[in-house]
This record gives sequence, structure tokens and C-alpha cells, in this order.
Amino acid sequence: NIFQKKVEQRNPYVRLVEVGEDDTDPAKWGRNWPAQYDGYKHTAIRTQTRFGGHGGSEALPGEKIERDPWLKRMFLGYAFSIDYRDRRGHAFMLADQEATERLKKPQTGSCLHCHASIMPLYRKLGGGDAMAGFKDTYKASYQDLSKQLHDSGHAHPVSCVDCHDPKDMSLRVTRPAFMLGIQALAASEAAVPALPSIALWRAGKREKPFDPNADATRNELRSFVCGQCHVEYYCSGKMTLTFPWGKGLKLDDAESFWNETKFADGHTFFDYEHAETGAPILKAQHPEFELWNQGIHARSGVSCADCHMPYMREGATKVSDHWVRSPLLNVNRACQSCHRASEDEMKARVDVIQQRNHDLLERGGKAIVELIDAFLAAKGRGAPEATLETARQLQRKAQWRLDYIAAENSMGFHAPQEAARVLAEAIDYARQGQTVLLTP
Amino acid sequence: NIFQKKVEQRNPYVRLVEVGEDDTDPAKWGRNWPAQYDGYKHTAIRTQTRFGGHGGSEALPGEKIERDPWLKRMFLGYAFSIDYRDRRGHAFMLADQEATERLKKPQTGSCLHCHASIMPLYRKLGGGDAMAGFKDTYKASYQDLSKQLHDSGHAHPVSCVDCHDPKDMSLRVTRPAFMLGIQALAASEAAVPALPSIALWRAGKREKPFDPNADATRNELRSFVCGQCHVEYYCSGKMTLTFPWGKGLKLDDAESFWNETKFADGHTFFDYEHAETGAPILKAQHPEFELWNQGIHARSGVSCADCHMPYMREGATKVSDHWVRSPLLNVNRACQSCHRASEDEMKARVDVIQQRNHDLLERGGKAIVELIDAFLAAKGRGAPEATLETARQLQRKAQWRLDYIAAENSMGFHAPQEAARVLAEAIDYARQGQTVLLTP
Amino acid sequence: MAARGSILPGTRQWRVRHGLALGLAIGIGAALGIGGFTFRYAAGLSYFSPDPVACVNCHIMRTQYDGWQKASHHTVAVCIDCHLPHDFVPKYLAKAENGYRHSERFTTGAFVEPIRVQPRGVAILEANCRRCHAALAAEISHADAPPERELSCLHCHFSVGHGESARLGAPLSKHP
Ligand code: HEC
Ligand code: HEC
Ligand code: HEC
Ligand code: HEC
Ligand code: HEC
Ligand code: HEC
Ligand code: HEC
Ligand code: HEC
Ligand code: HEC
Ligand code: HEC
Ligand code: HEC
Ligand code: HEC
Ligand code: HEC
Ligand code: HEC
Ligand SMILES: [Ca+2]
Ligand SMILES: [Ca+2]
Repeated sequence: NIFQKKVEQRNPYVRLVEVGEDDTDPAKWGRNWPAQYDGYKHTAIRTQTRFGGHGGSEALPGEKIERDPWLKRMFLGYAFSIDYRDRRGHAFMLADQEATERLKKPQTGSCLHCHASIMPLYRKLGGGDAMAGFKDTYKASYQDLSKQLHDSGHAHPVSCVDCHDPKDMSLRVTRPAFMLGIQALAASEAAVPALPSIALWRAGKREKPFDPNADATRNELRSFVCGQCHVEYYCSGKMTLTFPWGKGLKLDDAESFWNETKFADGHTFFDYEHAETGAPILKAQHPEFELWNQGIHARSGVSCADCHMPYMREGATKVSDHWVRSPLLNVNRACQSCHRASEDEMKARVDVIQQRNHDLLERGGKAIVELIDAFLAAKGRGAPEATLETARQLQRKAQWRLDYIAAENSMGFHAPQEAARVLAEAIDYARQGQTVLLTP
Repeated sequence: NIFQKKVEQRNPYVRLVEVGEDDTDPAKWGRNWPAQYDGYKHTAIRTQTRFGGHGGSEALPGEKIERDPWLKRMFLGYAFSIDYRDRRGHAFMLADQEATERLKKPQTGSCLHCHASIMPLYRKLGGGDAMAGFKDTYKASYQDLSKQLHDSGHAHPVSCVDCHDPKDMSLRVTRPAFMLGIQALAASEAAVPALPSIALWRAGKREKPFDPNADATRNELRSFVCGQCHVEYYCSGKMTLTFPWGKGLKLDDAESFWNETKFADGHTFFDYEHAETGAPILKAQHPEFELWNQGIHARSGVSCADCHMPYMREGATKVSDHWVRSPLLNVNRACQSCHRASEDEMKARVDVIQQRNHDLLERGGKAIVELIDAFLAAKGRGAPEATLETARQLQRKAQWRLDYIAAENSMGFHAPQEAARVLAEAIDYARQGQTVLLTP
Repeated sequence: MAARGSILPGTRQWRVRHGLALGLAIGIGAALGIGGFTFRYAAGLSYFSPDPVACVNCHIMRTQYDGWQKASHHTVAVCIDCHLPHDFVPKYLAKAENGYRHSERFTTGAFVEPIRVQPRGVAILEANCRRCHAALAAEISHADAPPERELSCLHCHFSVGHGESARLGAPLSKHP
């Protein structure tokens, strides 16, 4: 494609060492691109903002389920009720995964998709075909695949090769689950105001499925590379790691996608049965990419990298800050590049947005706990199964919404009004569940 | 003040006729400023957008309470349940007030504060002191004051003199209720990020109360002139017309202001008793100024006039479009000087915001109706008075919030996240009321 | 935001203030021993040229230069038309002062990016808008009104010079 060519023509970088698809060790790339490598290494530094970065110690991020007991209550019956902590920098992603108590429950090999530089291993497993290799990893145990990863010498967190084409350093996506997800999205009718290249592809011949590396704009790739991991997913033993985008990127689209998904055994999709109520719960995970898509920034063509990897000056040239972190640690470059307001004003705007979102989250937490209590009481009173079942379905809808915004990591910033709408629905369904249970 | 002098020196306008404080007829001003007068006259033209302007006929705007039955249900026991229509252009404000069926119930003279060019009458009633004249109008009947207005020859809708100083045409506010409201706000501790001149006044000597006409910036006056009327108010027979700003401009601030207000008879403030439940309801009216204050545009110094009276080229010069109306009828001038996105894209952004807000409103309407039904059922079952009273208080909180956003005329646009937060709380309280009533 | 309350170029206070600024600047410069040097070689001279290319002698002016070429005014106004006072004396002073400050900052790297136009820079801009658009702005702008009673042209037209702000050149979807 033309873009590739252009890049090859200029290929602006003097290389001291050649790098290739199997070079997962960032240190090697660092010899060619020291500025970016330095930034990358900084992701090991502890950072914290009011809602971002991580509390807790240098050694171990704070325990979310201790801080917000209603989270733990929601997760009873699932590994997340054992251990669920603040995220931190990319440098820790593999170590933190290996350290989580959630591994005490059986977990699948799919987990590594987003926590390690795993492409070489996928190729090996698929006999050269990464997609094939990936598809079956859900059958392997986490421990098994993790061992193979370490043995193969590719046990690194996300690395240069995961986002860059070693040929010319152009951006590219590599993750199979993202490929399948974005293709399903493109093939659907869902509106994608923030992703012009998909609209373009739809208008075209549609001979080949949508290929982000060929069809997407550079600006879109500045978000797609993050969308490889910062998304809602299914990742367990019953089927391949899946991003639920086949009906669109909105919360409601993902919900109907899951509702219409059946397991091999014909049972309707669910992540776990709630320990106290037996409700078939949908677990939501970090839907940053999806929520961002509902916001004004996405519509305006503002990418993840614009805020989380803003340009910085290195001598005469500009480089992207590879210290991926909260933009609030970096407001002048992350925001003032586009906004004319002062740094304090920009911080205040974020704080107002996050405070409102936090208040609604707490309100939702209260509602969901009262729903579960009401369920136990009703069951105690021997309420009819039909009543209990209606309540379970409402709990599923409520928790899905509440968890969605709780798991999303911007405390509502990525799309303030949409996040508030989702929380309003969460509260409504939780309270409706209570009334159902109380109605004689 | 210096500014006045300066202005007199230059007085940029050639005048064909002199205009003064008692010239309430816009036609006379129109001879000096034909462009603005033409715009003003256009407010008699029927306009409609998806949520703005008015449905219904040329003759009579659509009946809101027919379109949304839950509105009527909320208002049972109050005049708004008799007749409550879409608003329309400024040219109609006096005629529409005189035509409303709400006048079948006794209404006070205060009503005219925002529907007529009333300052000369206030001065007459106060023996030269408009504030004094205004303060007692709540004791007069609407019919009585309306007659005096017509007899005095000042029966015009809002007119030039209400927003402009005839000396030099500079902007100024004239409405007593606004003066009292904004002074109480300034005197409070409430944060006012969108009103820098109040922060400045607070930092100063505070010898004289905050005076918008002397202390406010021109940019603030571009919103204050609208804030004279597009605000939440109390306007009935028990006390002077009041804007509840003494604790701040947020919904919560106004609520505690009303909750701490006592009538002469010592009773806690309320607008009406709900016919079916007897709940002491707070009625919310068009809080455009207050909601705008919570939004990002206000924080960014974007004024009402920027969007509702954008500049237009008039021959060799620019004038403010005095055809005050929905900016969606005028996107290129109202939005695109600041936003470089296409007209369709800007309209789509508004539509997404308004659709989300509308969905939440409908959701809230359903909740409030179910609360009232639950109340009647519980009462039928002979539920204890304590239970009913708790439910009434929750209905008061829920309706206040739901009505606040329903009565606000931008369908959430002026502050999307804040509007969604308020609706989420409305839904929560309505559902809580149900659970209280259902709990044996 | 309220219209910025800075001194309008051309007024007596302005000349005084900037006379001092210049004196001070040269003083420090001499002390640092770099001022004169860089001012002459790096760029100082270019300040006396109306050619936009003179401004991009400094790579850090590149984004603005690129932006300017895409924005509405590139056919009708060059950098100094907007960024330097029109009447001679203040223009001379501003050039010397800016040229000195920019050179000095550039050499020492003592400036924060993204570069933001300073309040005085804004006042100069505003005056220049009004200079060219006097007739058009007549009814809405009153040159002798105190700042808090003025309305900033940039409040609505901040993009006329350089299009949508992208001060560090982050690629927006419009320029992929
Ligand atoms: C317009 C700027 C902007 C864009 C675009 C943006 N973000 Fe954010 N992001 C933020 C802000 C602000 C926060 C809140 C940071 C905080 O609370 O400290 C945040 C928070 C986050 C966090 C949590 C950060 C932490 O320190 O805990 C993650 C993860 C994240 N964003 C990922 C993404 C992804 C992935 C995308 C693109 C799909 C994206 N963001 C797009 C501004 C942005
Ligand atoms: C291969 C998967 C993967 C990709 C690709 C990825 N991330 Fe992450 N990201 C993670 C994981 C896993 C964590 C949490 C690490 C931990 O907590 O140990 C994380 C953490 C973060 C954080 C929190 C950092 C902190 O200090 O708290 C931010 C912000 C973030 N990512 C943004 C981005 C952005 C922006 C992109 C794209 C430019 C991106 N990520 C690409 C997996 C990924
Ligand atoms: C689709 C990508 C993806 C998959 C699959 C994935 N993760 Fe993550 N994981 C992330 C991202 C992104 C973060 C950082 C954001 C956050 O913490 O919410 C993260 C954070 C974490 C963290 C640190 C925060 C916490 O939750 O305590 C742990 C531990 C973790 N993942 C373990 C796992 C395990 C175990 C699995 C498999 C069951 C898994 N991950 C599967 C993307 C993924
Ligand atoms: C999570 C994704 C991600 C990872 C991992 C990553 N980069 Fe980048 N990199 C980006 C993005 C996004 C850009 C901006 C590209 C653009 O705008 O065209 C970028 C840009 C670059 C550029 C172009 C110049 C610049 O700074 O904009 C170089 C060189 C580069 N990265 C090197 C590296 C190296 C070396 C590593 C490993 C140490 C690395 N990158 C790891 C996402 C990543
Ligand atoms: C590359 C450009 C760009 C960057 C970088 C950027 N923004 Fe924006 N921002 C926009 C655009 C465009 C809009 C939409 C409104 C408009 O058209 O001006 C917007 C809107 C907003 C809004 C109002 C919408 C809302 O969601 O409430 C806030 C608040 C905001 N930005 C804050 C930030 C913060 C904080 C950062 C940094 C973390 C940031 N922006 C970074 C371009 C940007
Ligand atoms: C940033 C632009 C903007 C600002 C600033 C703004 N508005 Fe609006 N306003 C809108 C939009 C957009 C709508 C929705 C119009 C529609 O639905 O047709 C609206 C709707 C309205 C309506 C209903 C209009 C109709 O046609 O029914 C009123 C009344 C109103 N605004 C008053 C105000 C007041 C008073 C202020 C200042 C306190 C203000 N607005 C500030 C953009 C703005
Ligand atoms: C003296 C009171 C008063 C003032 C001052 C005032 N308004 Fe109004 N406005 C009204 C009334 C009353 C109506 C409804 C008229 C009707 O429905 O008959 C109205 C209607 C409107 C509408 C709806 C028009 C339509 O076509 O549906 C908009 C928009 C509006 N006003 C905006 C503004 C703005 C902006 C300002 C300030 C520049 C302002 N108003 C100043 C009282 C006022
Ligand atoms: C503080 C200012 C203010 C006061 C006091 C006020 N109004 Fe209004 N009125 C408005 C504004 C602004 C609108 C347009 C916005 C809207 O319709 O929501 C309006 C609209 C109306 C309308 C047209 C839409 C509708 O509600 O059917 C009628 C009729 C009306 N008012 C009657 C009255 C009556 C009767 C009173 C006294 C009880 C009154 N007004 C007191 C400001 C005021
Ligand atoms: C509140 C917003 C606002 C402010 C402040 C403002 N303008 Fe404008 N300006 C506009 C709008 C809207 C238009 C488009 C008018 C039209 O299309 O009829 C415009 C148009 C113009 C035009 C083009 C006229 C034409 O059609 O050729 C010029 C030149 C201009 N403005 C100069 C200025 C100057 C100089 C100032 C400061 C004295 C200024 N503007 C202040 C909003 C503003
Ligand atoms: C509801 C308030 C309101 C009413 C009523 C009103 N104006 Fe204005 N007028 C404004 C605002 C706001 C501006 C912009 C002032 C500024 O920014 O300095 C303005 C500006 C003006 C200007 C200055 C030039 C311009 O167009 O910006 C003139 C002259 C003017 N109006 C004349 C009139 C005349 C004549 C009438 C009656 C037919 C009238 N106005 C009625 C609000 C109003
Ligand atoms: C005088 C300038 C100005 C005008 C006129 C203006 N805006 Fe804005 N708008 C802004 C600013 C400033 C922001 C805040 C984000 C930023 O800093 O860019 C913003 C933010 C927004 C946002 C994102 C925040 C949100 O509430 O979701 C939307 C949407 C928006 N504007 C739409 C509009 C529409 C529609 C109109 C016309 C009816 C309009 N704007 C008129 C300056 C303006
Ligand atoms: C038509 C008038 C105009 C012209 C010509 C113009 N500029 Fe600007 N310039 C502006 C405005 C307006 C701003 C303020 C932008 C803002 O505040 O968002 C600005 C800002 C700047 C800034 C500060 C960065 C910022 O965004 O605050 C620099 C540096 C700059 N201009 C350099 C130049 C150079 C170099 C040229 C010639 C290539 C040039 N300008 C031509 C109007 C102009
Ligand atoms: C010697 C290198 C250099 C040259 C040549 C140069 N600039 Fe700058 N410019 C800078 C630096 C460095 C800054 C940041 C200064 C600061 O932050 O105080 C700057 C800042 C600016 C600003 C914003 C800060 C302010 O003072 O308002 C404007 C506007 C600007 N330059 C315009 C120009 C114009 C116009 C020209 C050509 C006539 C030009 N520059 C030539 C180095 C240069
Ligand atoms: C050297 C003279 C000059 C200067 C300085 C200047 N302009 Fe212009 N401007 C023009 C000319 C010539 C045109 C094109 C003819 C017209 O529309 O009047 C124009 C067009 C415009 C337009 C209409 C086109 C558009 O971009 O929408 C606006 C708005 C405008 N100018 C605003 C400004 C503002 C604001 C400033 C100050 C930051 C400024 N101008 C500085 C000469 C100038
Ligand atoms: Ca999930
Ligand atoms: Ca009220």
C-alpha cells in the first residue's frame, strides 16, 4: 500500500542493529531508537493521580475490591473477587499477571494475548500461521502456555514489535482477537462515526475483509494499537478469546452480542453464576477503546496516542513519549497542544467530570448491594422461582452496566455523558430488581 | 464610571431618533438600528427542530403535557397540568402568557417580570425606585398588573431597553430578580468557574454588593441578559419572585436553598401539593442559565449570545443576529466559527447528545409514574403514614430532578454529563420510593 | 475566558514597559554573554524581514508555519502582519525584544512547549485584526473601551492564523 511505500522511501532512521519479527526484546530495538526506549522503560516508574495510576505499594498496586466492597460483592463466584488491583505501567503487565491470585482458579492460555509479546509463540503453535496458533490457546492452561512462552525466550511485556513493523517502524496491529473483532465490526451495519476508514471500506467492493494494517488511516492506527488490549473481552475455557464487536461498539451492542452468543453446549453466554443469587453474570473488562469511541474526542479524530503518548521534543526532532501513562501527569503536552485553557483549568475540567462519574458509581454500588440483599431476603421468604428469575435477569443487566464503567479506567472521562447514561440504566435496573422482589 | 464616559465620547451610532428609558416600543429603536430590529421581528416566525422551537400550529404551540403524559401526571394539583406548551419566539412572550389556560388559576403580577418590557411600570409603582415597585408585585393579581401595563402603554414583549443602555447601546441587565439573585450568588461561597468577575469581586473590598452592570465583563453580560429570564424561579402569591441562587447555581444548591426557605407562615417551601400523593413538590422552570453554567461551554467563556445571536455580516459590517432562536437553524454561524467540523457533523453531535438525554427522560418518566401508582396502591393497602411520608419526600426529590431537565430547553445540550447525572438521581429516588412503599 | 487585560500596543505605557524590557534583556544578555551573539546569528536579523521563511529559521516555528499555509490568511497576511505591532516605534521595540527573547530562549532552550502566545502577543494580535478589519468590526469593537468591555476576536476566530490548534503537530484526522 502507498503509505507503506512512502515510509520505505523516506525510512528516516539510521539503524545500528537490524530488528525483525522475532525480536521481542525491546532492549535490542532501543539501540536504534533510544529516545522511545527510554520512555518505554519509564513505564516501570510508579505514578498516581486522583483516580489514575495506582495506589498501594511500589511492590503491589492497591486492591480495588478492598477499596470498594460493592465490587467484591458483585464478583462473588468469580476469580475477580479473590484479587483485583489497580493497573500500572506496561513494564509490569506480565509480572502482574503471573502474580495475581486469580490464577488460583484455572485460567486459559488466552490470557497471554494482552500481557506478553506473544506473536512468535502464536506462529510457532500455528506452524507459521499466527491466527491458527492463537485460536486454540484457550484450550491450553495458563501455566502450560506461560511455560512455553518463557522457554521460547519471548517472555516480555508488550514490546516494540507488537505495534511497529520492523521493516519501517510504521504502526501496525498484530493481535488476532483485534483482527477478528474489527473485521466483524466492519462487516456489521453499526454506525462508526469515529472510524472513517471502516465507512470507506463498507462503501467499497468488500472483496477482502477489512484489514486495519492496509485500510486504516495512520491516525486510526494511533488508537487501534491500543484497542488490541484495552477492550472488553471473553477470555476463558469455553471458546476462543473474543471481542464482542459484531453488532457495534456501544454497551448495548456488546450486550446483545453476548446475549445471542451460545456456548458449544447450547447454553446462553455468561461469565459466571453469582454466588449468592445464581444470576448468569456478564463480566466487563476495561472497555477504554469502546467508551472512547462514544466520546467527542474520538469523533474529532483525537487518538489514544494524542493524549497518552504526546509528542515531545528531542533535540531537533519530535518523538512520541513512550512513557504511556495518565495524561494528567503531562497536561501541557497531552492537552494544551489542542486546548487554549491553562493547565489548572484543564485539570479542573477533568476533575469535575470524574467527580460526577465517581458519585454515580457509588450510587450504583449501593443499589446493586441492596438488590442482592433483597434477593436473599425474598428467597428466605420463599418467593416464587419466576420472581427470582426476573430478578436475576435484572441483576445481570444492572451489573453489566455498573461493572462496564467501573472497569473502564478513565473514571468517565473518555465519554462523560455516555458513561453517565450507562450508570443511570444500571441504577434503574438494580432498583427495578428490588421492586420485583418486594412485590407480593 | 469611566467606561460610560469613554462610550459617550465615542458613541458610534448615528441616531435618527433619540431613545430613552421609557421607550419600550422596539419600532422606535428600529429606526436607529434597522438590522437588529429586523432580526428582532423575525422572532415571530415559526421555527422547529427535532427538540427545539415548537410543534403545533402557527396559532398555538404544541401541548407538552399531551405529548408526554407523565409530565401531566407529575403536575396534577398545579396549573401546569392544565396547559403547558412548547415555547416559541420572543415576539410571542406576552401574548402567549395572556393566552395560557394557567391563568384560570389565580396568578400573581410577578409573572410579567419576564414576559413584558416592564421596567417603566416598576418605576411608577415604586415612585421612581424600580426595585421597590417590583418587590410588591407578587401581592397584585396578574389581571390587575396586566391592566396597568396595558394602560401605561408598555405592553411589549422583551424590548431593546431591557438589554441595552439607551445612552450608548452597551449591554446591561435590568431585571430586579436577577440583581437580587446574582448578588446573593456573589455573596455566597459557591464556586463559579464560568463567572470570573464574581471571583474578582469576592477578592476585592466587597464594599458594594456585586453589580453586574459595573463589575461583569462584556462577555458575561452576553449571558447575563438572558439569565434575567431563562432561569428557575419561584413566582406565586406567598413571596417576592425569587431566583434560588444564594447557595450556588447547581441543582443541589437550589434544592437546599428551597429546603431552607420558609414561608411567612413558617411552613417549609413548596410549590404545590401533588393531587394524588399530597407530596410537597418543587416545580422547576427553564433553568437554561443554571445548566449552561455547569457545562464546558460556559467554562470556556462561550456565552448564550455566541450561539443564539451569532454575528452575521450585514453589508460592510457585522451585527448580532437578533433573531434569537435555535442555533441548529444556523449552525455555520452559531457553531462553525469555533468548530471546524462540517455542518452535518455538528448537527450529528448535538443529536447524539440530545438522544441520550431524551432516552433518560423517558426512563425517568416511567419511574415517576410507577412511583405514584405504587403510592396509591400502598395507601389502598393502608400503609402506615410514616411510610407514605418517606415516599412523599422521595417523590419531591425525584420530581425536582426530572422536571429540572425536562423544563430545561436544550434537551441536555447545555451540559450533557450534568444533565445525565441529574436524571440518574431522579430515577434512583423514584425507584427508592417504590421500594419503600413495597416494603412490608 | 474574559478578554485579557493587557496593555494595548502603541500606548505610552506600552512603549515605556517595553523600553525597559529591552534594556533589561540586553543587560542580562550581556551578562550571559550569549544574547548579542545569538541574536545576531541565530535569528535576530530575521525579525526585520517580512518573509515568513525568516520565522521558520527556527524549526520550532515549523508547526505554525505549516498551519499558516493551510489557514485562511496565508494569501492575505504574513506572520508579522499579525504578530508585530503596526506602527513603527512599538514595532521596532517588539522586534528587538521578541527577537532577543526568542533567540535567547531558543539557545538556552528555556521555554515551555507547546509554545503559547503570551498576553502581550494576544494584544498585538487583537490590534492587528482590528486594523485590517476596522470597517467590519466597527459595530462590535470599540478600540477605546477598557479590556473587560472588549470582546476578543480570538474568542471565535482563534483558528484564522493556523487552523485548528495542534501546537506540537499531533496529526488530527483532517491531516492524516
Ligand atoms: C482526549 C484525551 C484522551 C484520549 C483521546 C484518550 N484518553 Fe485515556 N485517559 C485520558 C484521561 C484524562 C484519563 C484519566 C487519567 C487519570 O485519571 O489520571 C485517561 C485514562 C486512561 C486510562 C487509565 C490511566 C491510568 O493512569 O490509570 C487508560 C488505560 C486509558 N486512558 C486508555 C486509553 C485508550 C486505550 C484510549 C484510546 C482508545 C484513550 N485512553 C484515549 C485522556 C484520554
Ligand atoms: C498488549 C496489550 C496492550 C497494548 C497493546 C496496550 N496496553 Fe496499555 N496496558 C496493558 C496492560 C496489561 C496494562 C496493565 C499493566 C499492569 O497493571 O501490570 C496496561 C496499562 C496501561 C495504562 C496504565 C498505566 C499506569 O501508569 O497506570 C495506560 C495509560 C495504558 N495502558 C494505555 C495504553 C495506550 C494508550 C496504548 C496504545 C498506545 C496501550 N495502552 C497499549 C496492555 C496493553
Ligand atoms: C483483551 C486483552 C486482555 C486479556 C485477554 C487479558 N487482559 Fe489482563 N489486562 C488487560 C488490560 C488492558 C489491563 C489494564 C487495565 C486494567 O487493569 O483494567 C489488564 C490488567 C490486568 C491485571 C492487573 C490489574 C488487575 O486486574 O488486578 C491482571 C492481574 C490481569 N490483567 C490478569 C489477566 C488474566 C489472569 C487474564 C486472563 C483471564 C487476562 N488478564 C486477560 C488486558 C487483557
Ligand atoms: C503500545 C504500542 C507501542 C509500543 C509497544 C511501542 N510504540 Fe513506538 N509508537 C507508538 C505510537 C502510537 C507511535 C506514533 C506513531 C505515529 O504517530 O505515526 C509510535 C512512534 C514510534 C516511532 C516514530 C517516531 C515517534 O516517536 O513518533 C519510533 C521510532 C518508535 N515508536 C519506536 C518504538 C520503540 C523502539 C519501541 C520499543 C521500545 C516502541 N516504539 C514501542 C506505539 C508503540
Ligand atoms: C488532538 C487534539 C486534542 C487533544 C490532544 C485533547 N483534546 Fe480535548 N477536545 C478536542 C476536541 C476537538 C474536542 C471537541 C470540542 C471541540 O470541537 O473543540 C475536545 C473536547 C474536550 C472537552 C469537552 C468534551 C467533554 O468530553 O467534556 C474536554 C473536557 C476536553 N476536551 C479535555 C481534554 C483533556 C483533559 C485533554 C488532555 C488529557 C484533551 N482534551 C486533549 C481536542 C483535543
Ligand atoms: C455552545 C452553544 C450554546 C450556548 C453557549 C447556549 N446554548 Fe442554548 N441551545 C444550544 C443548542 C444546540 C440548543 C438545542 C436547540 C434545539 O434543540 O433545536 C439550545 C437550546 C436552547 C433553548 C431552546 C431553544 C428552542 O429553539 O427551543 C433555549 C431557550 C436556550 N438554549 C437558551 C440558552 C441560554 C439562556 C443560554 C445561556 C445561559 C444558552 N442557551 C447557551 C446551544 C447553546
Ligand atoms: C424578559 C425575559 C427574557 C429575556 C431577557 C430573554 N428571554 Fe428568551 N424567552 C423568553 C420567553 C418568555 C420565551 C418564550 C416565548 C413564548 O413561548 O411565547 C423565550 C424564548 C426563547 C427561545 C425559544 C425561541 C424559539 O423559537 O423557540 C430562545 C432560543 C431564547 N428565548 C433565548 C434567549 C436568549 C439567548 C436570550 C438572551 C440573549 C434571551 N432568550 C433573553 C424570555 C426572555
Ligand atoms: C423568571 C422568568 C419568568 C417568570 C417569572 C415567568 N416566566 Fe413564563 N417563561 C419564561 C421563559 C424563559 C419561557 C420560555 C421557556 C420555556 O417555555 O420553558 C417562558 C414560557 C412561558 C409560556 C409559554 C410556554 C408554556 O409554559 O406554555 C407561558 C404560557 C408562560 N411562560 C407563562 C407564565 C406565567 C403564567 C407566569 C407566572 C406564573 C410566568 N410565565 C412567569 C420566563 C418566565
Ligand atoms: C462571538 C463570536 C465572534 C467574535 C468575538 C468575533 N467574530 Fe468575527 N465572525 C463571527 C461569525 C459567526 C462570523 C460569520 C458571519 C457570517 O457568516 O455572516 C464572523 C465573520 C467575520 C469575518 C468575515 C466576514 C465575511 O463574511 O467576510 C471577519 C473578517 C471577522 N469576523 C473579523 C472579526 C474581528 C476583527 C473580530 C474582533 C473585533 C471578530 N471577528 C470577533 C463571530 C465572531
Ligand atoms: C434579549 C436581549 C436583547 C434584546 C431584547 C435586544 N438586544 Fe441588541 N444585543 C444583545 C446582545 C447580547 C448583543 C451583543 C452585544 C455585545 O456583544 O456587545 C446586542 C447587540 C446590539 C447592538 C450592537 C451591534 C451588534 O449587533 O452587535 C445593537 C446596535 C443592538 N443590539 C440593537 C438592538 C435593538 C435595536 C433592539 C430592539 C429591536 C435590541 N438590540 C434588542 C441583546 C439584546
Ligand atoms: C465561541 C466558541 C464556541 C461556539 C460558538 C461553540 N462552541 Fe462548542 N465548544 C467550544 C469550546 C471552547 C469547547 C470545549 C472544548 C474545547 O476546549 O475545545 C466546546 C465543546 C463542544 C462540544 C463537546 C462538549 C460537549 O458538551 O459535549 C460540543 C458537542 C460542542 N462544543 C458543540 C457545539 C455546537 C453544536 C455549537 C453551536 C450550537 C457550538 N459548540 C458553539 C467553543 C464553542
Ligand atoms: C491571520 C493572522 C496570523 C498570521 C498571518 C500568523 N499568525 Fe501566528 N497566530 C495567530 C493567532 C490568532 C494565534 C493564537 C492561536 C491561539 O491562541 O489558538 C497565533 C499563534 C502563534 C504562535 C504561538 C502558538 C500558539 O498557538 O499560541 C506562534 C509561534 C505563531 N503564531 C507563529 C506564526 C508564524 C511563524 C507565522 C507565519 C508563518 C504566523 N504565526 C502567522 C495569527 C496569525
Ligand atoms: C530564534 C528562533 C526564532 C525565530 C527566528 C522566531 N521565533 Fe518565534 N519563538 C521562538 C521561541 C524560542 C519562542 C518561545 C518563547 C517563549 O516561550 O517565551 C517563540 C514564540 C513565539 C510566539 C508566541 C510567544 C509570544 O511571544 O507570544 C509567537 C507569536 C512567535 N514566536 C512568532 C514568531 C514570528 C512571527 C517570527 C518571525 C517574524 C518568529 N516567531 C521567529 C523562536 C523563534
Ligand atoms: C494584513 C491584514 C489582515 C490581518 C492582520 C488580519 N486579517 Fe483577517 N482577513 C484579511 C483579508 C484581506 C481577508 C479576506 C477578505 C475578507 O473576507 O475580508 C480576511 C479574512 C478574514 C476572515 C474571514 C475568513 C475566515 O477565516 O473565516 C476572518 C474571520 C478574519 N479575517 C479574522 C481575522 C482575525 C481574527 C485576525 C487577527 C487574528 C485577522 N483577521 C487579521 C486581512 C487581515
Ligand atoms: Ca467480559
Ligand atoms: Ca421553580
